[in-house]
Amino acid sequence: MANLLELRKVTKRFGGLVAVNQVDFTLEPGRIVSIIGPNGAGKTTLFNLITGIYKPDEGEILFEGRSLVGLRPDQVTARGISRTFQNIRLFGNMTVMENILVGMHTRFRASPVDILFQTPRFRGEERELREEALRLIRFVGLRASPDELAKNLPYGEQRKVEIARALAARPKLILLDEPTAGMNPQETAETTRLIRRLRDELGITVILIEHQMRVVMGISERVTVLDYGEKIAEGSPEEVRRNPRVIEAYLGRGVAIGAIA
Amino acid sequence: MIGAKAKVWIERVQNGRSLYLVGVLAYILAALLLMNWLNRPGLRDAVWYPLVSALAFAAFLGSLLLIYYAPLAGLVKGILGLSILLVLLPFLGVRNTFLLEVATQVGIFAAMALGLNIVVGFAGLLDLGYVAFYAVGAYLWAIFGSHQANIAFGTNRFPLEPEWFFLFLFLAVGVAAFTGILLGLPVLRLRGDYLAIVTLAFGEVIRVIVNNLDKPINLTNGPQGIRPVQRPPLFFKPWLNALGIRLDDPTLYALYFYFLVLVVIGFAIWLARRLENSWVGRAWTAIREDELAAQAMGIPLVRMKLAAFATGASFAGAMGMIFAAKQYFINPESFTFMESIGVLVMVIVGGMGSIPGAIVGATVVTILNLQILKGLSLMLNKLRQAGVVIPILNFPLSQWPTQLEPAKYERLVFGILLILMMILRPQGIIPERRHRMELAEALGREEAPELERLPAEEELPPVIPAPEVKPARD
Amino acid sequence: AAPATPTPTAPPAAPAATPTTAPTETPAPAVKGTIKIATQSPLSGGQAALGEGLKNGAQLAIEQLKGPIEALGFKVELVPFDDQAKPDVGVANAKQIVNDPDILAVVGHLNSGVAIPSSETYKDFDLVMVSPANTNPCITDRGYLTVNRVCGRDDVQGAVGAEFAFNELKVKTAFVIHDKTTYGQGVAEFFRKRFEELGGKVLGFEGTEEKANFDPLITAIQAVNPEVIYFGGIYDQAGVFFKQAREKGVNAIFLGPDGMDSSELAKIAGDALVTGGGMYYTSVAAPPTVYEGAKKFIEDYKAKFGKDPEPFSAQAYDATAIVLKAIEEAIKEAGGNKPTRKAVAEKVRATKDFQGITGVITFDERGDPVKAKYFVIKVISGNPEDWGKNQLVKTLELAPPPFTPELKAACGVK
Amino acid sequence: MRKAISQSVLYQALVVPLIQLFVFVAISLVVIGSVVLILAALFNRPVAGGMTLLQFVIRTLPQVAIDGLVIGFLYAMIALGYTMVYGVLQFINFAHSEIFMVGAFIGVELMLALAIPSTAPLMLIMAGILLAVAGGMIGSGLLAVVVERVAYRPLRGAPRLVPLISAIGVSFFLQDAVRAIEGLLNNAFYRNYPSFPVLNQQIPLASFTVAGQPVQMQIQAKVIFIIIASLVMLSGLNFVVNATRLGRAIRAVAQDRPTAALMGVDVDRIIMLTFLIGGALGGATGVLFGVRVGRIDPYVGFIPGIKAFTAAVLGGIGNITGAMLGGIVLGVLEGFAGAYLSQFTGGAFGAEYKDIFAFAILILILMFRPTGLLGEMVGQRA
Amino acid sequence: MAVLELIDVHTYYGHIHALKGISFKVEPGEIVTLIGANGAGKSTTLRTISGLVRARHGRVLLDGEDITHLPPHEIVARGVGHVPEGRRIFPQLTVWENLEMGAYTVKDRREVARRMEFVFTIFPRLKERLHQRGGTLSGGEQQMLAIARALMMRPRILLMDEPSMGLAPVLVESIFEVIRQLNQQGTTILLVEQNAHMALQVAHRGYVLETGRIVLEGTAQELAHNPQVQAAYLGMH
Ligand SMILES: Nc1ncnc2c1ncn2[C@@H]1O[C@H](COP(=O)(O)OP(=O)(O)OP(=O)(O)O)[C@@H](O)[C@H]1O
Ligand SMILES: Nc1ncnc2c1ncn2[C@@H]1O[C@H](COP(=O)(O)OP(=O)(O)OP(=O)(O)O)[C@@H](O)[C@H]1O
Ligand SMILES: [Mg+2]
Ligand SMILES: [Mg+2]
Repeated sequence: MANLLELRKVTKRFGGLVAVNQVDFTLEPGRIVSIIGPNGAGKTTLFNLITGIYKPDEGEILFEGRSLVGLRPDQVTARGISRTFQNIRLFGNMTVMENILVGMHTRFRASPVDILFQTPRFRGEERELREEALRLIRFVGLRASPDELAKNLPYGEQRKVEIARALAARPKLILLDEPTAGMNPQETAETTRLIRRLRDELGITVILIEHQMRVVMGISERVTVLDYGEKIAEGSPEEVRRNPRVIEAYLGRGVAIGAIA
Repeated sequence: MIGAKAKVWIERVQNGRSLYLVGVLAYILAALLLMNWLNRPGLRDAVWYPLVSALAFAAFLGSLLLIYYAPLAGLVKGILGLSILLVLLPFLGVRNTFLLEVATQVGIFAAMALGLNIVVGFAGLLDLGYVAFYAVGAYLWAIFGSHQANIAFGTNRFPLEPEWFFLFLFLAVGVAAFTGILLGLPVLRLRGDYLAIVTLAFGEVIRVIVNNLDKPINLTNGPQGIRPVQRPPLFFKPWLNALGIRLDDPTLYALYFYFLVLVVIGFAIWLARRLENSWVGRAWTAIREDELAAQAMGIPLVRMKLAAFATGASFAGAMGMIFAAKQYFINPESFTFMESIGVLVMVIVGGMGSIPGAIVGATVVTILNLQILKGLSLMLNKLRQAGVVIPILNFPLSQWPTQLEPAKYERLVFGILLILMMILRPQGIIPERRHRMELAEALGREEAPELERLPAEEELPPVIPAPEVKPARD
Repeated sequence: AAPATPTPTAPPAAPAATPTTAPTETPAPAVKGTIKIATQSPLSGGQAALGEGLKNGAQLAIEQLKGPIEALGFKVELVPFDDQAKPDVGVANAKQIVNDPDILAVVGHLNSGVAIPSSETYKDFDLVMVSPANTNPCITDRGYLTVNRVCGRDDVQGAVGAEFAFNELKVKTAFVIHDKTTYGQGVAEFFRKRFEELGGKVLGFEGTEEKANFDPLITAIQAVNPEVIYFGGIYDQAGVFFKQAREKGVNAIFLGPDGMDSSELAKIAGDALVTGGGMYYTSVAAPPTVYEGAKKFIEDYKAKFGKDPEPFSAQAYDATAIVLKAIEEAIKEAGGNKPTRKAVAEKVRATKDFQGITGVITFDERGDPVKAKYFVIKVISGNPEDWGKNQLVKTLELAPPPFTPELKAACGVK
Repeated sequence: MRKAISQSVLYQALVVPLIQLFVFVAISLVVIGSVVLILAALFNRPVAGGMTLLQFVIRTLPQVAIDGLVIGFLYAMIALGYTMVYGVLQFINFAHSEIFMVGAFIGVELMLALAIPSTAPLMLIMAGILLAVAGGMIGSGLLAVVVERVAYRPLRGAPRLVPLISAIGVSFFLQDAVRAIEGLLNNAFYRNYPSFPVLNQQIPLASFTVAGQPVQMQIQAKVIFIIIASLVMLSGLNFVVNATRLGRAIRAVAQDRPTAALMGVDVDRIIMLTFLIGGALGGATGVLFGVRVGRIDPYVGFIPGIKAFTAAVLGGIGNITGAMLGGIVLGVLEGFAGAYLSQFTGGAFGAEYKDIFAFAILILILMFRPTGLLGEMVGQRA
Repeated sequence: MAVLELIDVHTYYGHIHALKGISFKVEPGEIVTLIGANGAGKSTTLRTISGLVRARHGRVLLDGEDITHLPPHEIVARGVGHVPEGRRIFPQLTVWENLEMGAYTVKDRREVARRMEFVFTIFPRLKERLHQRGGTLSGGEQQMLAIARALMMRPRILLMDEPSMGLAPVLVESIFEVIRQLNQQGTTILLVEQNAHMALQVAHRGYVLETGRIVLEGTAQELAHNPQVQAAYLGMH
């Protein structure tokens, strides 16, 4: 099957620092894959490259066979890629519902004329999408009221709103940056189930950045490991878990390293 | 149908709403009576007359606010509000055209505040050169609606006939919007205060150009200004005469501009409201909250910002044109940086992002400037000339140093009021719901937000439709 | 609060000003009503000094000259308005003014840009305006009955300056600067026009809103080295310019219109006015050295307000005096009753051979003084104390250009 | 390790900005100067005074450059005050131009009270001016602190535009308050600085002949104060903000107030100090401005204020060296536009377009460097 | 005497009643952990202690002294350090300057340098990034910096809000090791962790929060074996 996403020798530098170095990456549709690696390995930067927030210094990024390089973030979103942010970036002073509606921005078809004269088309669309937003709220398991301001929600709930907002655009590919950070084990388990449902029920392809091994090992079909911007391993969760380089750089040996002397 | 409505009505009355209605009506009546009483010739000499009459008019306009807040049915509010705006105020205005002048200026600034509110309040783009668009609209008509165009283009076809006014009103909207886009294009990448300074610069650029474009070709007549500017036709005069209403032209024009401004404001409110509650308004708010995240949601920053600029600018363009016609004469002094600041003050005093707030802000600031502060200083001036002595200090006011004459310190009082207003009510007079909550929290004051009710779970269709892509499995 | 009835005691006295002129202290008969005279000028903001000078002139005139009207049984009051030098404020004030039936006349404005739209409103309500300061031709060229002025016109004053420079000072090159206001640019343009007509060469014509730093301009002037520099504007800006120019070694003669006529100019520019080629200005107000009336006015003004009059203060005094006189006559004509505004306006227009402190004033059919006197004055000292001793070097009596339909059309009136 | 770091910080804070400044000034003068010369050569034609355009330019170019620099330094000094306050509170202190104006008034009152005769020896005059500057600094600094306490502190945490409006209110208030006070004391609200011939004299710098044209370069004695003062302020401020504990605290407060408090920083005190420093700079500049211009009134702050604010943004708001550069660029551009626009366009466009010219360049620069000359793109973390 | 004691503390955000009467004690030399679901009020408790938000009722005692109404910097001056939730490093300051800010209350330059060397031994990555601006660090690097910054302060009582969030597994282990060591050197620690498993391993005692109230308390051992805790916070079913 054709690749949904393909990165060819992508490099990104910040001054002298090479944050992403000659990374190749391919992804078939309908998969859940993870990217792991030590802090500062370049994982988030990779997401930023795909979504058009950064421009790669070298290399090519193809989505459904077409290049993404040079597109603005909103154009990338319009192509069908949504994301969540590592440091939550909700519209704090908008309600949960409004956040999700903003996520649907690319799907509104009503023209300004429709809006001004409140044509049936505008009203129908508004009603439909609001209903869908409510379904999404239910789907991600949000307990909060849709009319609560986003910034007043606890951390875990905010993460869920972010996911719902990303889903609102009906993406083909969703990029999740540490979706379970700040969640307790129970919530983490919930979110893990949610991610699987994204793929199984909605058919969305998922790339996941995570530090919680329980999540990574539990749902990913393939794991890519970055270190210092380079891909140091790739394979099934089991293969990666046993890779000595990965253990050395990332997983640790399960004992405290004598860092404090 | 009618029966059902009547029933609802009766219920409302029984619910005690009629009490509010009576209260509001009583208030309006009281204000009217006060103004009527003040109209007696004998009172004009009273020392307190200037201030009290200014306050009386403010109180009368305040009834609109009272109506807005009263828990009455929308229809009742509408009837009351419209009857004040369309009947009572014009009626008072015919007796005292100054009131019409104040109301018209309030209207002009209210429409501008509404426009700026879209840019600053909705989209969060600080525009310090807003008056530029006002100037564009004003000069557009001033040039073609006067003999100035003859000088500039060497013909003698101008001024255009009064009838052209209405066509140009649309043109002014278009040209101002276009100018907004022109300004917007180069500044898209700028954020926050960088944008502010560029808009400030743009405002100054327009003013300086207008002030200097009397050479090499004389387009604007420079600081000399353009006059007389054509006014729209009094097409309805025969009809009024037929109705037995005979008014002189100045009064008719005063009324005319008043109604014209009302129409434009009505249009502006309608536009702003509709946009606010649509994907357009939400996109603007999202940009205001977090540009990067908004972009990641698929919002094209550039286009949406341009839309905000253009919409805001178009209101100013229309108002500039009406201003030019109303004034007969325009010159660059009406389009200074302080004017931009003035409109910004109105938006924020009223409540950023709030449509009724923008209108109330414009009203408060304009009335304060044109009437209340003036009334205060006229009153003190009278006291001084009447040789009143301050009781306890035994200080004759006539010896009050001329350096401290109140008329000179209107701006000082205005400055103090601005500071106090911001400290006591930073969210503005009628805050937008969203901003209000944000502030209540930031300043640790409590204010319960009114949340809309959710549809109950059962009302919702259950499944999410799955898109075409099927999951692939190894 | 105290009851608002006016106290029947003596009107507030102008402490030092009363002794010689019109005896005001006659016992007032029963008050028939109030007659108010409004002033409109900027009382706040950057031009407040001039605006205040205007108001003070009017105030002094009312205090000194209201006697005859009070003798007829009316209280006379001054109502000062602050137009903030903004057209929209001026117009709003005008609407308020016309809606107060007690106001029978307006003295104002400072800025032509405010006067023109405001006077449209006065015209609609037959309210007479006498301007002490608006020199723009279109003020009167519109031909309104209600609009008059006691000052000269830009087109004449600029030309007077040019003729003086070319014929008397015998200079052939000039550099013209103006302040980008209706007034300053107006005179400057008429100066240039006349100077070139006479055969002189204008080396540069620059407008500037700058108030502090004239370096670039001065460097450019130095390079072309003109014999005279004409500054169309007001002393506060010109003074700084003159000072900086002399400091940088510009030796040209300075020349300006009546906006220069203030001892403040000497305070700012000091010796720059008498070094190099020295400094001359044209004026429509007689210098105090020539007219007793002017001298006394300056003394009274100083006594009351504690400072020298500003440019246009004397004109405001005269404008108010004319208005008071007209009202007095109109009252008499109305049989001792309050006159109509129209009657007052007509009386004002009929002013003939009025002996003012700035000269003798007779209005022509459009409200300009016929044969206004124009004076050319030489500054003799950099010391502000000596401003009153400035030397009159030339007096011209000039009539404004005849009132033709073309002039009217140029102001857009059909 | 520690030593290396602190040395490099010192170097960064004191030496680098000065070098940056000099290099920048030199480059921009050379660039702008040659552009003007080339244009003049291209469009050479006779102009007024019996010269050709090129001759006119050659004669005046060095002097125009010097004058532009001087006014640039003035803008730069005011811009520093804006930048200080912007740096910590992220808001445009519109009242800064009035703080500056009050400084100018304190200075003039002190100078007049000292009544130094205009022919006094240079040392005495300089001492007088220094005293006036000190007075202006103290007065304006304290005023800024009071303004912060009264009009801004109650608004902490409110949306950004709220203190902006309050600042406009303060601005109006101060203008008229000074007018009232001066009016009562002196019966006039404008004041003239005493004038000293020694300071007014032009010091010739150079005089030579280029292409047959006599070229004069001179500088007025009193503007030397301005240049020295601004360089001292730049270095001093750079040092304080970038190399001291106080400066670090200031920047920390600017970025995240609660967290700065968690580090043990007394946020209120730091904000107060910032206003004190910013106000004092404004006051000193006000006095120097007064000495240079001669006449001041309560509205003098407005135009330089806007220019300086523009300069601060042009240089990258919040960046001290940037504010300095912005001021100089603006001043030099204005100087060139003021002197040459008229001659180059045959009188069609005159000096009155100089602001447009300056603003157009501002827009242009911001289009290519959206965060100003020295502003840095804040690392966008997603 | 307890170093830290909360007595019936109520805290509000606007109209939201976040803490509804929290009382607990921390004894000198203890590691105490607060666990609880999202939004339970853990972070709010820490913020109330360090003065970032004000308790509306109740008292916070430090060594018996009432610090409820002191501003944050004075609480810090009394030896309370706080690693805030969400890192909150100064984005425009360099790593070095961020660390210097941590030692803001320390006047002795040599001591500051010594402490800095110490934190570099724990987080060598920070030394590599010394002159990079805080805002451009990766998420985990920022977390390291936030912890390191608090260590620069050498507080007597350290409030840590989710220190392991966003850290790679290797680092999570070393963080807990650091906590243990600090504690052994005499620092009292109040630890908020989602990773309750690890938290209960290092802590002596713990409290369980639910919607602004303490619902359970006990030694770490007891809590770790409590079936409710196991179900809700340890992910055991
Ligand atoms: N704008 C920037 N400027 C300079 N350096 C940057 C910038 N953005 C990222 N970096 C650096 O690039 C490296 C990779 O950062 P990135 O955010 O991609 O890491 P990450 O793998 O997501 O780490 P974490 O797991 O901690 O989130 C880091 O060392 C970071 O400091
Ligand atoms: N700034 C705020 N404004 C309004 N409400 C807030 C704010 N901060 C927290 N809250 C509310 O206070 C309650 C307690 O929040 P707190 O952050 O203390 O929870 P927490 O236990 O730390 O949760 P988490 O595990 O998600 O960090 C929550 O309901 C939250 O929504
Ligand atoms: Mg990351
Ligand atoms: Mg928390």
